[in-house]
Amino acid sequence: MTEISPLLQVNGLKKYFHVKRKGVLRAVNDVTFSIWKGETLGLVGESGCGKSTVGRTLLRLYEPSAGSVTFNGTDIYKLNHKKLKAARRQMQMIFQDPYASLNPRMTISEIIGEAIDIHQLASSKVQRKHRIEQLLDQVGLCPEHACRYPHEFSGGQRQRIGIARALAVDPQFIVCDEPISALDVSIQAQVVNLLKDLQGRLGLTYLFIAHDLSMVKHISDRVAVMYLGKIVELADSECLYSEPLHPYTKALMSAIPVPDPDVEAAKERIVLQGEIPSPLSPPSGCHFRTRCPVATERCSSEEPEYREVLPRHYVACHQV
Amino acid sequence: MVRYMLNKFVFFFLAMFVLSSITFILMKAIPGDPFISEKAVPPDVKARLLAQYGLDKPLFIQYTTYLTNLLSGDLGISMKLANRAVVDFIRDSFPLSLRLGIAAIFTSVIIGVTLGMTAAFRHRKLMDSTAMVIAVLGVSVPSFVMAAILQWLFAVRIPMFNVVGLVQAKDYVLPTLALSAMPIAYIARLTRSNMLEVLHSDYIKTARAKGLNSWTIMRRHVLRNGILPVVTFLGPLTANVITGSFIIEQIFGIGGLGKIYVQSIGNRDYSLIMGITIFYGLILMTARLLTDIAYGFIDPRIKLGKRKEGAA
Amino acid sequence: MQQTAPQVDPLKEALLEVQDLQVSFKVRDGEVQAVRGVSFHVHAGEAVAIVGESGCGKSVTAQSIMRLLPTPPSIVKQGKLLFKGRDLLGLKEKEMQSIRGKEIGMIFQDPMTSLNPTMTVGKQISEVIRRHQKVGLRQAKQQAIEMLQLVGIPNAASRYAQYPHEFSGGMRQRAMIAIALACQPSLLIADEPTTALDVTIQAQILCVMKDLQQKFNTSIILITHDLGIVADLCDRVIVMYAGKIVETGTKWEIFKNPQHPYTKGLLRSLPRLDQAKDEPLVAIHGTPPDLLKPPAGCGFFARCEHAMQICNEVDPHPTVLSESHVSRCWQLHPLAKEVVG
Amino acid sequence: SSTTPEANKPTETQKPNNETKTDPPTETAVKQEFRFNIGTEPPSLDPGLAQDVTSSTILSATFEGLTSTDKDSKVIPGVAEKWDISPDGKKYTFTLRQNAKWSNGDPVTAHDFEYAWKRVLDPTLPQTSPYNYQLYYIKNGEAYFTKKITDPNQIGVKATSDYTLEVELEDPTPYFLDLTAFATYFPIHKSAKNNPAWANEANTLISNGPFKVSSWAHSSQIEFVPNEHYHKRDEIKLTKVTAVMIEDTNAILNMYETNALDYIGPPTNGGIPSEQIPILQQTKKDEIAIKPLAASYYYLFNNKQKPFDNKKIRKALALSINRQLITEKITLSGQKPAFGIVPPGINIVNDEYRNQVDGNFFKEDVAEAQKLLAEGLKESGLDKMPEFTLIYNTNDLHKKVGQAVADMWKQNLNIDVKLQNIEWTVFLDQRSALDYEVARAGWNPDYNDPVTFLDLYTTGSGNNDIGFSNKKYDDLVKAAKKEVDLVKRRDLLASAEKILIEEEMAILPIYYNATAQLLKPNIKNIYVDPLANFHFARGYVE
Amino acid sequence: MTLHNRNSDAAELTLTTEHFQKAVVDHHEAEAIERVSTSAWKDVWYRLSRNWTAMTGLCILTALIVMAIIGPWLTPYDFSKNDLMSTSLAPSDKHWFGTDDLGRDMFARTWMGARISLIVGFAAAFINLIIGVIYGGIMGYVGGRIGDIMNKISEIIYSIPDLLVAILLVVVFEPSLLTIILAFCLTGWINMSWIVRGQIIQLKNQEYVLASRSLGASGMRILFRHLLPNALGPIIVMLTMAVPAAIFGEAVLSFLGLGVQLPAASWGTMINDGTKVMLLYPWRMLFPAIMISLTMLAFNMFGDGLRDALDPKLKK
Ligand SMILES: Nc1ncnc2c1ncn2[C@@H]1O[C@H](COP(=O)(O)OP(=O)(O)OP(=O)(O)O)[C@@H](O)[C@H]1O
Ligand SMILES: Nc1ncnc2c1ncn2[C@@H]1O[C@H](COP(=O)(O)OP(=O)(O)OP(=O)(O)O)[C@@H](O)[C@H]1O
Ligand SMILES: [Mg+2]
Ligand SMILES: [Mg+2]
Repeated sequence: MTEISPLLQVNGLKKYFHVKRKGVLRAVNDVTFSIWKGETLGLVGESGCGKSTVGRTLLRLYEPSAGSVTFNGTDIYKLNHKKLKAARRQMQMIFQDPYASLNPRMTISEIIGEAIDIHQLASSKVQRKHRIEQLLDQVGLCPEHACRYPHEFSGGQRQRIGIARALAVDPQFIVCDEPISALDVSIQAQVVNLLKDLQGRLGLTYLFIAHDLSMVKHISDRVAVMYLGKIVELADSECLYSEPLHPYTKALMSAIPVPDPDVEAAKERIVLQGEIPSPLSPPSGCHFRTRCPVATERCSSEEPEYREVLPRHYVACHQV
Repeated sequence: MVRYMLNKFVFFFLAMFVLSSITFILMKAIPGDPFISEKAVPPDVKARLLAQYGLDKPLFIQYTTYLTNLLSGDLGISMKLANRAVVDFIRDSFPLSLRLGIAAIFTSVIIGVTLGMTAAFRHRKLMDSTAMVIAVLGVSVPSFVMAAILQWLFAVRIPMFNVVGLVQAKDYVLPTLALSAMPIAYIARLTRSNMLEVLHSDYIKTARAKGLNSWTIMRRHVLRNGILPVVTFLGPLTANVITGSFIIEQIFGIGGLGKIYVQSIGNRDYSLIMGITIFYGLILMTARLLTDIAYGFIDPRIKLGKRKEGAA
Repeated sequence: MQQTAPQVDPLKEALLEVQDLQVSFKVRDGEVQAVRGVSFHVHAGEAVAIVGESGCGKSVTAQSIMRLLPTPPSIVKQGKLLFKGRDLLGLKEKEMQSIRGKEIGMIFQDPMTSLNPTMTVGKQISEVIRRHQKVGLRQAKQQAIEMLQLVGIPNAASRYAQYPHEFSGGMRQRAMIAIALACQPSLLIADEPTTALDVTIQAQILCVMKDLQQKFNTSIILITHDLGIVADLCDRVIVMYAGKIVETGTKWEIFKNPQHPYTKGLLRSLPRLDQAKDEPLVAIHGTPPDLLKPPAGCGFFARCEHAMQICNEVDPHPTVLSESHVSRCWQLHPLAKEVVG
Repeated sequence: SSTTPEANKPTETQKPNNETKTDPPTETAVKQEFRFNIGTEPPSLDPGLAQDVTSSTILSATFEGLTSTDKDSKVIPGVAEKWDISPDGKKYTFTLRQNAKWSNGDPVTAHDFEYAWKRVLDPTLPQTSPYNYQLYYIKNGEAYFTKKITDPNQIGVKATSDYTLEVELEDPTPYFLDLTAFATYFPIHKSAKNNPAWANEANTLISNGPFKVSSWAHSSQIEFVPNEHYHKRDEIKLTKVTAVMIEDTNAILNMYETNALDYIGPPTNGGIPSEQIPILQQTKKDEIAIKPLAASYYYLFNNKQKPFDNKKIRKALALSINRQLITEKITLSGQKPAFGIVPPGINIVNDEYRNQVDGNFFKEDVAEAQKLLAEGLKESGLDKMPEFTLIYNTNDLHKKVGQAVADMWKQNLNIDVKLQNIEWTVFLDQRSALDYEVARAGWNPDYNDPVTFLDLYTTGSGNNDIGFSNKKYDDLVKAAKKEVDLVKRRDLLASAEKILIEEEMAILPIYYNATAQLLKPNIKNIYVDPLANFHFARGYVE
Repeated sequence: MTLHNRNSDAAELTLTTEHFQKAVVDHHEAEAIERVSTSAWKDVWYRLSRNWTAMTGLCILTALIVMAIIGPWLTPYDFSKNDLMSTSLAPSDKHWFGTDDLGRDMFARTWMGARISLIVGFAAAFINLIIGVIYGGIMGYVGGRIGDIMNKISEIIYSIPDLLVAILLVVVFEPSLLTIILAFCLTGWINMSWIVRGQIIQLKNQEYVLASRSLGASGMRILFRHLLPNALGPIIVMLTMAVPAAIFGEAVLSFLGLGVQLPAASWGTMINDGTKVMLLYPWRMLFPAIMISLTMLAFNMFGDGLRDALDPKLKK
C-alpha cells in the first residue's frame, strides 16, 4: 500500500450521549485514526464499546461532541446541506440492525431504488429496474424479491438488502457495521468476496466493524481494537493477530471460536475477570485495568498514552 | 432544563400576545358593538356608554390599555352584563364546565380505548366491526341530537335522571354521555389503528414468547406504544371539553363557560370575549405542553426541546 | 471419531419431537413454503444446532414450535410438535401461554425490534419472572438484575431502568437472552443469540448456557451461523436448506465427515485464521431457490457441482450413514457411486 | 366585590323557619312553590341599568315603582298611594305610602326615587344606563345627561318630603303613569352609592318589591323568597320561586313534562316550538293558553333603495302575500294577520286603540298586486323586478315565515327572492345602516300607547331603519305628542298610521303577535300582560 | 430416527443409472421466473378489493353520490316548492320521506342536501389531508425552534374564537358553499396536523430514517416517503372523522348565516330543524340522520379497509 494522504482522517472524535438523570455517557471518547484509500480498517471490540457510534458519527448521522473528520480533504462536519448530500454519495453505511433499518412500508425495490432516485443514477425506469436487479443479484437475492416487503424476509436476507442499498450509490467509502454477522457462512463468504472484489475493482475503502475476528482478519488490512470508547490497539492485521500487545486484544484472540469440535474441546481461553465497567462512569486511568490480568498501580492513576510502539503498531497500555 | 423552561415560557407569552392581538382585531372587525340593540339608544347615551368603556378611543389606544390592564392581571368587566368582572364569570362557570369535562374525558378515554383495543384485538372478526360501528354511531348522530334523544329517553320516558342541571352526581350522566360520543369515536378508531400497527411488531412476539396472556400484552406492551395519537388528540380535546361545550350546556341547562363564551360573542361583550379567549388559549397551550411532555414519558426515544441529531 | 458419542438413549422419550412440520406463508402470488416437512427431535439436556443458509426456514421452524407465527399469513400445513408428549399444535392458547416463557424460552434473532421500546429493559425481564413465578415486585426486580449480571451487563442495577435504545446492539441481545433464561425453561430456543456479540461476551453467554444446561438439564435448540459456536456447544447439528433438513448428525460427524454437498460447501467457505489475505473465500455460487415455487427435486440442485439428472426431478432419499448421521443426497445412492465409479 | 354590613342584613333575616311561620296554615297542604324559565342570565338586576325583558320580569317582582300595572296593563297604585296631575299634564305629585319598606327593613321614601332617577341621568357615573332616555320625559332630564346643564337640582324631580315626590315633565305625557311602573323608574336603596356592583349578587341586592332574590347561581338559576317587609305581604302566597335559565326548547318542554317547570311562556320568547302548539292544544287543553300580545311583526323596506323607493312596488309586495295562511300554517300560536302597525292591546282613551281605529289599511289582492307591480316597475324604469334579498336574524320562525313569503312572491308575482339569515348583532347593524333591501322586524311596545309604534318612523328617529321621511307624518306624530285632548290625539295618530301604511306602505305588516303559554292547572293568578310582561308575584298553588 | 419417517414418492420410483448422469445446470434459466412486478399502490388496491367491508363502504358511498346527483329528479316534487296545505306529512307513497314544515318533499330535499353535505364533507377531508398533513409533517420533522414556532402558530389559530371568524366571513363574503369551505380551511386542519406531528416525532427516531439520511435523502423525501406512509393509520382515521365533523359544522355555520342559500338545505340543517319536532314528526330528522350515519359508516368502513390495505404486515 502506498503512503498517500489518508482518505479519511479522524481526529479526537468524541460522541457523548446525555442520558436522562444519569449524566453523560461517553460512547466515543477521543478517537483518532486514519484510513487510506483502498484500505480496509477492521474495528473490533466488546459490544457496547462504541463501534457503531464511531461509524455513525463518521458519517455525521450523529452530530459529534468534538473532533473532526476529514474526508478527501474536506471536513465533513463543516459541510452545508448540499455538499453533505454529495458527500453522502461517497460515504455509505451498512447498518448493524437489518430489521430496524428497513422501512416496513416500502418494498425492496423502493428501498434500494431510493438511493438511485436520490442521486439520479438511473436515466430511465428500465435502467433503474435493471440496476436494482443487478444489485439484488450481487448480494445473492432473487430479482423476484423486489416487490416484497421487509417483514417477509429472513434476517440474513434483510441484511443483504441493506448491503445492496449501500452499494447502490457506488460509494468510495463504506462503513460496514457488522454486515455479515446475520448471514450464514456461505453467504458471508459471498459477501466478503463481493466486498473485496469491489474494493479491487473500484478501489473502495471500508471501515469494517465485526465481531467475527477470523473474518476481520481475512478482510482487513489493519485492525483497530476498541475498549470503552477508546482505541486501545491498532496495527496491521497480520501483526495484530500474530503478536497482540494489549492484554485486551490478547484475551480477544484467545476467545475466537474455531469451527472444529476437537480444537474447541482442547482449547484454553483467557477468561477476563471482573465486571465490564459502565461507560457512564468508566474507571480512572486505564479503562481496562479492572479486568486486566497485568494491571498495576500506575494503571489506575494514569491514563495510558496511545502511542506507536512498533512501526505502524499503536497501543495504549503502560505494560507494553 | 431551566433554559428549556424559560424558553417555553417566553414562547408561551409571545403566543398569548399574538392570540390576544388577533382576537382583538377580529372582534373589532366584525360589525356591532355591545350597545347595539333592537331599540335604538339615543346617540348621546350611546356615546356616553362607549366612552365609559374607552371604546371611543383609537383602536391602538384601546388595545394598549387592554394589554397593560391584562399585565396587571385585570381582565376587565363585562360590557353587557353590567358590572360583573370577567374573572367572576370564569370563577362562576368554569368549575361546572371543568367537572363535566373531566367526567367526559374519563368516560371517552375509558370507553374509547376499550372499544379500540377490543376491535384491534379481534381484528377482522365480528367484535371488530361491532366495536367500530358503536364508535361510529356516536359521531354519526350530531351531539345535539344525541343529547336531545338521551334527555327525552332517560329523563322523560324513563325518568331516571333530571332533565337539566348539574347538582347531583347523577346529573352528570347524560351530559357526559352526550359530550363523550364524539371523542369516543375518535379515540376508539385511533386506538384501533395504532394497536394494529403495534400488534405486528416483533416485540409483541417477544411478549407472547414470555407467556403473557393477550390482555396483559395489550395493556402493557401494545397500549403504550400505540397510544401516542390518542394522547395527541387528548390535548386539544381536554381544552375543548373542560372549557365547556356550548351545545351540551345549552341542552342540559348548565351555566358553563361554553355557553357564556358563545353568548359573549353574540353580545359583542368585548372584555368577556377577550378574557375567555385568553383563558381558553392558556388552557389549550398548557394541555398541549402536557401532551408534549407526555410524549417523552410514553416513548423514551422521543426527545423534545432538543434539536434533532445530525443534519438533514 | 466416536470417542465421545452422544449419550443419547434411543429409548428415552425425546423432550421435543417435531414430525413432518410444514409451514407456509400465504402471499399474493401464492404460498411461500418456508418449511417443507421437517422432522427432528431434542432430548432432555441436549443441545441441537440448526444451521443453514439464511432464509431456509430456521426461524420459522423455531417460531412454529412456540406457535408465535401470525396466522394469517402463516399456516402450519401439517405436522406434529410433541413437547413432553403433548402436541403443542393441539393445545389451547391458554395452555400454550403457560408453556411459553416457562417451559420453553426463546431468544429472538433481532435485538432491536424484539424489545419493547417503551418499557425499561429491567421491567421486561421482571415481567416474565412475575408471570411465571409467584414473586413480589421487589424480588422480581432483584432476580432481573441478577439475570442482567449473569449475561454480563455491567452496572446491571442502573441499566435495569434504561430503555432498549440506550443499549448497544450487543447489550440488547444480552437483555433478550436474560428474558429467555429468566425462568430457567426446560427447552431454550436460541435464534442466533450471539450474532451481535463480541467473542468475549459470546464466550460468557455460551458459558451461561452450558451452565444452565448442566444445572437444570435444559435442552437447547441453537440456531446460528457461527460454526465455531456449534463446535463448542452443541451435541448434534441439523443442516437445513430451502425448507428441508439435508443432513443431520453429531457435531463430529458433520464437521469431520460431511456428506451433503451443501454442508461441505458451508464448511469450506469459512475463513481460516491462517488463510492468506488475497486468497478469496470459497463461496457456494448461485442463490437458493425461491420458496414460492420450490423445486420438485433437490433444492440444492441448481448450485450443486455434482448435480445429476435425478436431482432435478426427485427429492433425495435419506441415507442413513450411522445411528445419528443421516444425509439426503442422491450422490450417496448406490447407483450414483456406480455411475461415477 | 365587598359586602357592606347593612347589605348583609337581608341574608340574616331570611331564615327558612321565618317563612314557614308566616304561611297561612290552610295552605300548608301544597307547597307554595313556582318554577319558571327565563332563558338567559338577566343582564342586570340594577333597575337603573336593566333594559331587557328578562331583567325587567325579575325586577317587576322584586321591586315596586310608584305605580304598578294590572292584568290588562291598567295602571294601579304601587309605592305611591295617590297622585295629582296638573291641568297642563306636566306636573305630577305623588304621595307615597308610609308602610313601604326595603327588604332590609328600611322605609322606602321619596328620596329613594329622587336618588334613583337622578342616578340614571347622571353622566358622571361609571355605569351608564342604556335605557336612561326613558327618563327624558322628565324636565331637564336629557339636558342634564347631555351636560347642557350641570345642576342636578334643575332636574324635574324632587322629594319635597319623605313621602311626597314632585315630578315635572317636558311635555304632557299621557302615559307617564305607565312609565312609572317601569324598571328604570324604580327606586334604589342608598347603599348602592358605595357599591356599584350591589346588584350582582344575592346578598347585596336590596329591593322593595314582593320578592327578594335569595340565591343567584349565575347562568344557572335565581331563587326568590317573599320580602318579609313588603307592605302587602299578605297578598304574597308563594314561598319560593325559582327562575331557571334554559334556552333549549326541547329541554324546556321536557322539564315541563317531568314537572321540573310549572310554566312555559314569556318572558322567554318562542318557549314552545310553534309546531308543537296544535298538538299541545289537543293533549294539554287545560294547560295551554294563547295570549295575544301588543306587538307587531312586519318586514321593512329600504325606502331609499331602488326599486323599494316606489310605493306601488311596496304595495304590490304587501298585497300579494297570504297572511291567513302564514298565521294558520306556520306561526300557529294565535297570531293575527296584520294590516296596520299598531297592534290590538294598545290602549288609548281608556280603550283599545284598534277598537277605535279600523286597522284594515289595505286588502290582500293578487291581481291588484300584479297590476301595481307592473305600474311600479314602469315608473322605476325597470322591465322586470330584480332579484332581491330578504334578511332576517337567525331564528326558526323567521326562517319559515321568510320562506313562505318568498314563495308567495314567487308564485304570485314571479319575483325571485334570496333569503339570508344573519347573526343578530350583524343584522341590527346592517338594518340600522340601511344595508339591506327587505328585512324582518318586530316591535314590542315600551309603554302602552300607539306612539311607541308610530314614533318609530318619524324623521330622525333612532329606530327609523327604513329611510322613511314624510313631513306630514312627522307633523302628525309631533302634534299628537303635545296634544292634551285625548280624542284629538287619537285622531292625529290614526291619520299618521294611515299615511304610514295605507298611503306609503313604508313597511309591510304581517301579523300581530301572540304567544302560547303552558301553565300547570293548579297554579293560579299568574299572567302575561299585553305588553308581554310576566307577573308571578301574586300567584299561588291550589 | 424421525428423519426416516417420511416416505417420499421417490421410493416407488425405479431408479436407473440414467438418472444419475451429470446434469447440465443453466443458472440463468433457473432464475428466470418472471413475476408481475407490482407497485405498492397496485398492491394496495389489490388488498383493498379483497376486503369486503371496505368494498361495501365504497359501494354505499358511490350509491350516495349517485343519489345526490339523480335523487332529486326521481320524484315529481320540487325540493323548494312550498305546499302549506300539506305540511309535516308522514312518509307515504306520494312523499316517500314525508314532507317538512313548509310542505316540501323530504325525499327531494334529502338528496339536494346530500349534494351540499357531501361536498362539504369531502372538501373538509381534502383540506385536512393537504394542509394538515403537510403542516404537521413539517412541524414534526423539522422540530427545534421552527417546529416550536409552527406548533405555537397552530395553537394560536386553534384558540381564536372561530365564531368571530365565521361572523367576519359572513360580512366579507356572500354566503355560499365556498365560504363554508373557506371557514373550514381556517381551522379544520389543525387537529390533523397535531396528530401527524405526534406520529412524526415518534417515527423520526427510527433507524430506517437514519438509513435514508445516510443515503443523502432530503428532509422532504424522508418525510413523504418514509414518515408519512408509516403514519397513515391515524391520518386515515382523522380523515374519515373529519367528514361528519364538517357535515355538522356546516349546520352550525348556517346558523350564523354562513350556510347555503335557502331554500336549499344540507343534512345538518335538516337535522337541526327536525330535532325540535323529533317526537312529533320523527321522519323530518330521521332521513337526513340516517343518511349521515350511512355516510359515516361507509367512510369508516372504507377508511378501515384502506388502513389495513396500506399496512403490508396485515397482508392476507
Ligand atoms: N411473513 C412472511 N411472508 C412471506 N414469507 C416469509 C415471511 N416470513 C418469512 N418468510 C420466508 O420464509 C423463509 C424462511 O424464513 P426464516 O426466517 O425461517 O429464515 P431463516 O432460516 O431464519 O434465515 P436467517 O438465518 O436469515 O434468519 C424465507 O425465505 C422468508 O422469505
Ligand atoms: N441513543 C443513545 N442514547 C444513549 N446511549 C446510547 C445511545 N446509542 C448508544 N448508546 C450507548 O453508547 C454505547 C456505545 O454504543 P454502540 O452502539 O456504539 O456500541 P457498539 O460498539 O456498536 O456495540 P455492539 O457491538 O453491541 O453493537 C453503549 O453503552 C450504548 O448504551
Ligand atoms: Mg453496534
Ligand atoms: Mg432467522
